[in-house]
Amino acid sequence: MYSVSITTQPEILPQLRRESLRRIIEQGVRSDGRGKFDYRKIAIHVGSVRTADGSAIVHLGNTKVIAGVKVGIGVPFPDTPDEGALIVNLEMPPIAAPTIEPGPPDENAIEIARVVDRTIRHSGFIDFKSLCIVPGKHVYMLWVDVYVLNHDGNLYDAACIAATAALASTTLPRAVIEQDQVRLAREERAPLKVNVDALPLTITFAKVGNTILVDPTLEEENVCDSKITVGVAKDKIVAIQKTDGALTRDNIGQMIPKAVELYRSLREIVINALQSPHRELII
Amino acid sequence: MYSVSITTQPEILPQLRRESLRRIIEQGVRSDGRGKFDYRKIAIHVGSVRTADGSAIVHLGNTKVIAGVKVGIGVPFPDTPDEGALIVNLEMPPIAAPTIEPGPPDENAIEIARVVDRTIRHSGFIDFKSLCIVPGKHVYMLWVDVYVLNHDGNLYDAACIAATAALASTTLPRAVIEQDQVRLAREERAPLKVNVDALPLTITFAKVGNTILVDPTLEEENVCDSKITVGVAKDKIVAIQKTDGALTRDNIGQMIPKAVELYRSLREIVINALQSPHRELII
Amino acid sequence: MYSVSITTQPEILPQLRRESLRRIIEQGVRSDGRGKFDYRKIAIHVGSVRTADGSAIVHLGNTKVIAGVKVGIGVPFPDTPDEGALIVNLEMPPIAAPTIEPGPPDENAIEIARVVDRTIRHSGFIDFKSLCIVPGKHVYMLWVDVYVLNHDGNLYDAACIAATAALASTTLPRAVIEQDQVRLAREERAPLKVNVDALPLTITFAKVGNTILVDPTLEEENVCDSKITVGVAKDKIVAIQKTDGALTRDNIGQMIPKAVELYRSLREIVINALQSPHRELII
Amino acid sequence: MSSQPTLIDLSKITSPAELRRIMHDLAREGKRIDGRAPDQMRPIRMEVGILSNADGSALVTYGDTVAIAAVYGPREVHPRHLALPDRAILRVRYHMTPFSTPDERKRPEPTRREIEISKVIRQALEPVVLLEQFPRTTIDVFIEILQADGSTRVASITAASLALADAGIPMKDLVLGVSVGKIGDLIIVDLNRYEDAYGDGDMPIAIMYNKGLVTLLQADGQWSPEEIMRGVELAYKAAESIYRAARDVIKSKYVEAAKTTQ
Amino acid sequence: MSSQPTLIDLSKITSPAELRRIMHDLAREGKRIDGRAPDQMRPIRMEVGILSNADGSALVTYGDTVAIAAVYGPREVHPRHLALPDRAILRVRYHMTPFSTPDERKRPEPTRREIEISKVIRQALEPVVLLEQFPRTTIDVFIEILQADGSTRVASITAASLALADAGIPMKDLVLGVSVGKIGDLIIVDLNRYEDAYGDGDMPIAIMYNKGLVTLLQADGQWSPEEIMRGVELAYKAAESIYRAARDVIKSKYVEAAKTTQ
Amino acid sequence: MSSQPTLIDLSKITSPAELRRIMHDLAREGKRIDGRAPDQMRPIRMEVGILSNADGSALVTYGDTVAIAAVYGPREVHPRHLALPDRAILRVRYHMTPFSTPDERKRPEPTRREIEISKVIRQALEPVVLLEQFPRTTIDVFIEILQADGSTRVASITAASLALADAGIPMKDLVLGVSVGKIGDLIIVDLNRYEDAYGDGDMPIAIMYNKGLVTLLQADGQWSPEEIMRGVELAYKAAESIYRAARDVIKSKYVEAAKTTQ
Repeated sequence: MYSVSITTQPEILPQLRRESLRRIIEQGVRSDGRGKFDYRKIAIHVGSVRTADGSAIVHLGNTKVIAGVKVGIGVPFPDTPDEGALIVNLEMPPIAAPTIEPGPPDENAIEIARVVDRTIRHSGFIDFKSLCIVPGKHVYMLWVDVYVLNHDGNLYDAACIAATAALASTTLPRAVIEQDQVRLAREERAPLKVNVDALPLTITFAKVGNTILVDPTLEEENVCDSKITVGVAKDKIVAIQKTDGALTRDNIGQMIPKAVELYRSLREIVINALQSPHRELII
Repeated sequence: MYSVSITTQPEILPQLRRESLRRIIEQGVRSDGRGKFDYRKIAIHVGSVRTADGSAIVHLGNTKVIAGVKVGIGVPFPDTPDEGALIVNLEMPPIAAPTIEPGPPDENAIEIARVVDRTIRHSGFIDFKSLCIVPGKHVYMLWVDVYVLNHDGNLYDAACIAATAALASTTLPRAVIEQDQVRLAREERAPLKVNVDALPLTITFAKVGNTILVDPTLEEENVCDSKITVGVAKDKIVAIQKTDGALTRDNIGQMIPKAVELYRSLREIVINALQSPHRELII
Repeated sequence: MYSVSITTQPEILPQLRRESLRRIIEQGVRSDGRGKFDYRKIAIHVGSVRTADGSAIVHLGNTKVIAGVKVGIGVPFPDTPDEGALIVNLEMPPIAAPTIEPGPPDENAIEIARVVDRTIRHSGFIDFKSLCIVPGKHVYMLWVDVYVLNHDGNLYDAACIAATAALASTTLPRAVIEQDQVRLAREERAPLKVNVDALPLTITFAKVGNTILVDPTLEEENVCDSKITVGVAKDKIVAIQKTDGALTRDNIGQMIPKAVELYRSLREIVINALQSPHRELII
Repeated sequence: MSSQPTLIDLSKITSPAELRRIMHDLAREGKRIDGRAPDQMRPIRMEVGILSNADGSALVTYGDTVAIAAVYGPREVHPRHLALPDRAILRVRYHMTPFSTPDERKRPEPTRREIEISKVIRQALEPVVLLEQFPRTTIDVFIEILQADGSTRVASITAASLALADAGIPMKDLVLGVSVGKIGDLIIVDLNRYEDAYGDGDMPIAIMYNKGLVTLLQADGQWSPEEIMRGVELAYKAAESIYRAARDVIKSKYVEAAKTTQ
Repeated sequence: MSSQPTLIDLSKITSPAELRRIMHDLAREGKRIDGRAPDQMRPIRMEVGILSNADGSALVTYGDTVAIAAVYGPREVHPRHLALPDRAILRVRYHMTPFSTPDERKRPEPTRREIEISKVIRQALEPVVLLEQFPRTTIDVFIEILQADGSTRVASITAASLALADAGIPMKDLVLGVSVGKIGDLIIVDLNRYEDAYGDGDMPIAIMYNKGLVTLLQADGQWSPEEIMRGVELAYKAAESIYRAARDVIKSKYVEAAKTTQ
Repeated sequence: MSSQPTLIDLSKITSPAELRRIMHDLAREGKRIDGRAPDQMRPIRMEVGILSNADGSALVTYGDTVAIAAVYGPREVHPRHLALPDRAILRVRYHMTPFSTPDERKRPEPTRREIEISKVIRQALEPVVLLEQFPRTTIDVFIEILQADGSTRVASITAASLALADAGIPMKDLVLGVSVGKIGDLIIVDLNRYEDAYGDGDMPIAIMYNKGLVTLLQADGQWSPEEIMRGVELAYKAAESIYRAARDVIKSKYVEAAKTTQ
């Protein structure tokens, strides 16, 4: 459908099953035994995709995503002649879930990619000026492609961890200027400078009745009333995206500081992973 | 359907209603009380879209269209190195009628845009050579986008009035040449020179039985046998487009001079409107 | 369907008809009386499309295809800065068979075009270096468009004959270099140099039970178990493409030398046709 | 058979402006660059039954313009919701092959021009095809231009009419296409590509021969009302010769068919 | 009626950097480039029933931002498999016309930005529309931006609410849109295009007025948690004045309607 | 585990021409740039059940080429008219991720090459899957290439076979993929990207191991008929080792499964 956004039912759950799931969650019990503000087990493998200029494979419970960075050359935007560019793309190939048909990114994939993009862009993690080659003419382009391999909920946080970690592991090929042309010498490389202090991550909450949870599974997403993603960098909120449902002022007042708190421990996990790059490609 | 033109029924009218409508029209009576060669009430608001370089909002009875001109820079065609370009595009967004689905312009929208384009192009209204910046390299491009806001028949004439009036109200930003680049200084402007004498307009007739009408409503279009649009500029025919049905030689012999006659009064109305640009955007 | 390859039934033949057809073929009898390794009647009209830079119309029994070459200017690939380019495209317009809907080339059309492309590319028929105008900057592009006009089986061989013969009849317009631009002077022409010794052709076999046939009709293709196309140039195999079904090692061992043998007589026919270009466009 | 210009040597002309000037100078004397009289068609060639898969097919050439048409149907409509309960739909596609134009390769994807022409050809044919006889079906007319030397849409209409007749589709009349043009004050028929590109007006017309009705009428350029009417008259006159040729081709096909069935 | 900046003469500003600097200097004094107070909306205009074909329609302007919305439905869903058995679906399209932005023409094809905004607007409206009352149907909301001067998505939401009301679609509440932004430490409402482009943060919000719920919440830039909450408060406050204007327009429409039916 | 060339230091090679020359010089001595014997596969890694949502899944690496395959089905076909009354359809998609190739980012949209390969992989699998057992359904095989170092389509076929087995889809046989190539007169198996780009011929083959049938066979380059046959022989030989690895992985999966269900 040509750019019309349409109400969809995420998954047809029998009404009874749906109600019982919601009741259990509202009692503070999650089917995998987690507490309300616990993340699932996280595994991050950085740098294992040899053909990419930077990469990360992220497991968030059974959700699995892979992000690869490719460095290219481009022309800067007229209003930022001395800055490179970041392009985040997210694809949900049909391997990821039985409900996905092959096709270009739909509104959900586009929305996630754009929220991850904004989170990274506004964090100060990347110094876009360091990506300038010849002002007004040639700049580095960072293409971040995130592929969902297995979808078990909370694609936002998994995709953002993967994109951020892939960028942190990226090396820039040297730009060789020849006459008016620029080419990349892919055998000579320097690390992309990133500000790890301002590591950009998203924290996603789901609301079921009056209960608020973090890191929802697909099952939890399918029964929740509302969902919100908060992009955090250091102690700043750099992005918010409410998707389904409605929130009270109190909900917002509760989730925003909680996001900053959860960010700190999530950041630790990512930074640890960045320090031990992975040679073997493990899915 | 990939570029196949398909027979469609414009609207499913009950046979009885259809027949009664046709009978009344053949008796020379129109449901809105007009004579056969009367236009509906026309309102033209010129220059009220501030973000456009030229604009017009046209009401033709309940048909409402808006046209906006955007000036750009482009490369001339190899065979006319010293001429600028005109690009007319017409969109029928789904707000305009219950039958329209969102999508790129269909064959009807393309046809109207092309007839309006030809009418303007062959009229001598625009001096394409005055749009040259650097011969063979840089010329002005005039993008005319016509959006149908409410479709109650005779989109041809409404679109052509809107496009012509929008062009007449257009100002050209100054082109600044820097080395081999050209950019537009949008704060410095001069009016686009147009030849108002040769104001291009279309006159659209519908034929119901042996009766010929001008400016058909959507209801009249839905029951008519044939339809013809005649583009006029000054005393010349600059475009013809027969759409549905078949015409006799006599029909043509009657409509062509009638088009020239009706053109004169329509031209007056448009020229009056051009003299009083509108500041507030009224739909 | 977005890039998914789907099992299709080529044509729904009643089971009985299908079985009887197969039985007859397995007895070595073809409905048109040919021997197993006989081609249908071949007619090749070279050079009759005046608007093309090279052309051929090929009849292979009732299969009819037309190929036209258009010469353009392009930028060479970075890794072959002194070589021109060949682009083979095949279209199956809906005139060709009742089963074809209008649309861009599907997987079958793409596959045929790519096999014909590889056959020509690896044959040594075209000296790509002779298509260089200014190394690293401007080269000739040979666009070969093959249109299927009537589909009665074995599009591979018909398309390859047409593409090869069209290229052999091609004349290159002179490239005029002006400052940093190149344009084609279409009135001054020199023949494209081709190596007729290495004339690239494909030989297509169908397997029905244990019987192997060459040049299958559409009916034979619809009942066969397997199909294989072998690209030959001089005494070399330059392409292979197995499509349906499965082959034994022996099948391959039998077909490869048979392809080289059949190539010789097919090559004679094509070369004869090249020597008598056709002025009138006959379909 | 060639319609290459005979009055002047085009290869010696160095610019479009020069060609335009020469064309207008000739027109003042009532002449055309290829030596034709103003009301003279180029040589016409017509064949039917050229494609074995189609239910009907035809090739029509007007000089160096070559159009082929294939007709399939009446047959089932996919997707079904496009079908009409009281009559057949007509589906028409006009398409130019990439090698049909001089100069650059035309991309195979349909252009806005081709989309418009597909529509006006459909509307030129609808008034003659007895669609009511085949409710809920489609009759498909597919046209490919193999060579373009002006007047392609009108040659296509003639080809489509022949292909429909060849397919045995019942029709009220034959529709024939002819283009009319204007160079200076001279009104001409059957424009070639130079007359189309450098003339002062172009008016493609399709005529139902027996009923004398016009089913396609387009124009551009600059015409006085009186010139338009003169152009229409010329088109009717030219339609005569096209009609005779078409009728002969259809008749001989039927005679042929009758012979083979005897 | 104009929202042209009044405090400074934009035509004298030579670079984005200068504009940004001036904007921040003003912000330190609690001022904005167009002279508004931080919590002040631009002039708002609202009309309903502007399009005769639509079941409901509205025009909403926030300063120089102009959004029109049309509602069609509840009506049948095509293709059918998109229908839901227990409620209506909502279909929303947000689109910017090519001439709605300053500088270059915007291409008419939907951008990734428009696709995202169509989705968040749909999700801002779903919580209030009583979809369960119309199972197996669709309610379509189509929005066109005619002029863009910041805050287009939130003006669109207000326009959509009015158009839904105008169409007589039963709703639990009115949803009103307002944008909040940040220049330095100054939190402001209803961003114009300069504040959007050169400010430090943007937070579009949609509020169900009576229930006080937030149905759209997005943010970018850099905000402290406390600033976010201050921004939310400002949005609630701004929603008051938007609500009053909307209520008046709907009421007078009904009074009007009542009069004509008497 | 790395298949980085060991015989020569690629970083010291300055041009493709030089690499080609070195490769051919080595080939004359029966050697390859990564030190392998002509008939030697790169290290193979195989895993099944890696994706929890899919009905079956597998990862297969041939050296640095990494392919993952997921199988869904048998399941309902959408749209329905694609279903066949007497058997399941197979739907296959081969796709390369944008970061799977060295040098430039590959655009995510399917290329003509990927469309062709999806088709030949489908036709390589159809002869073994017992489609007749599941009329009116679809069995979907989706493949993503995560790293490409030559031989991606044949590694994909092996991965697809394992994923089908993992999904419990009944098959007549296992299909295994292997590429054969040619450098000068030397026939080699399992081409890496340099051998693919700078060799003289490439012949991807898929073999039904038990029945000894070939279900995929493509070739390009220049081969004598005799070299083709030698290449086919090498492929059969290489298929042995791939088969043993595949069989072991499937077996241990079943043993594992049996253990957990005990």
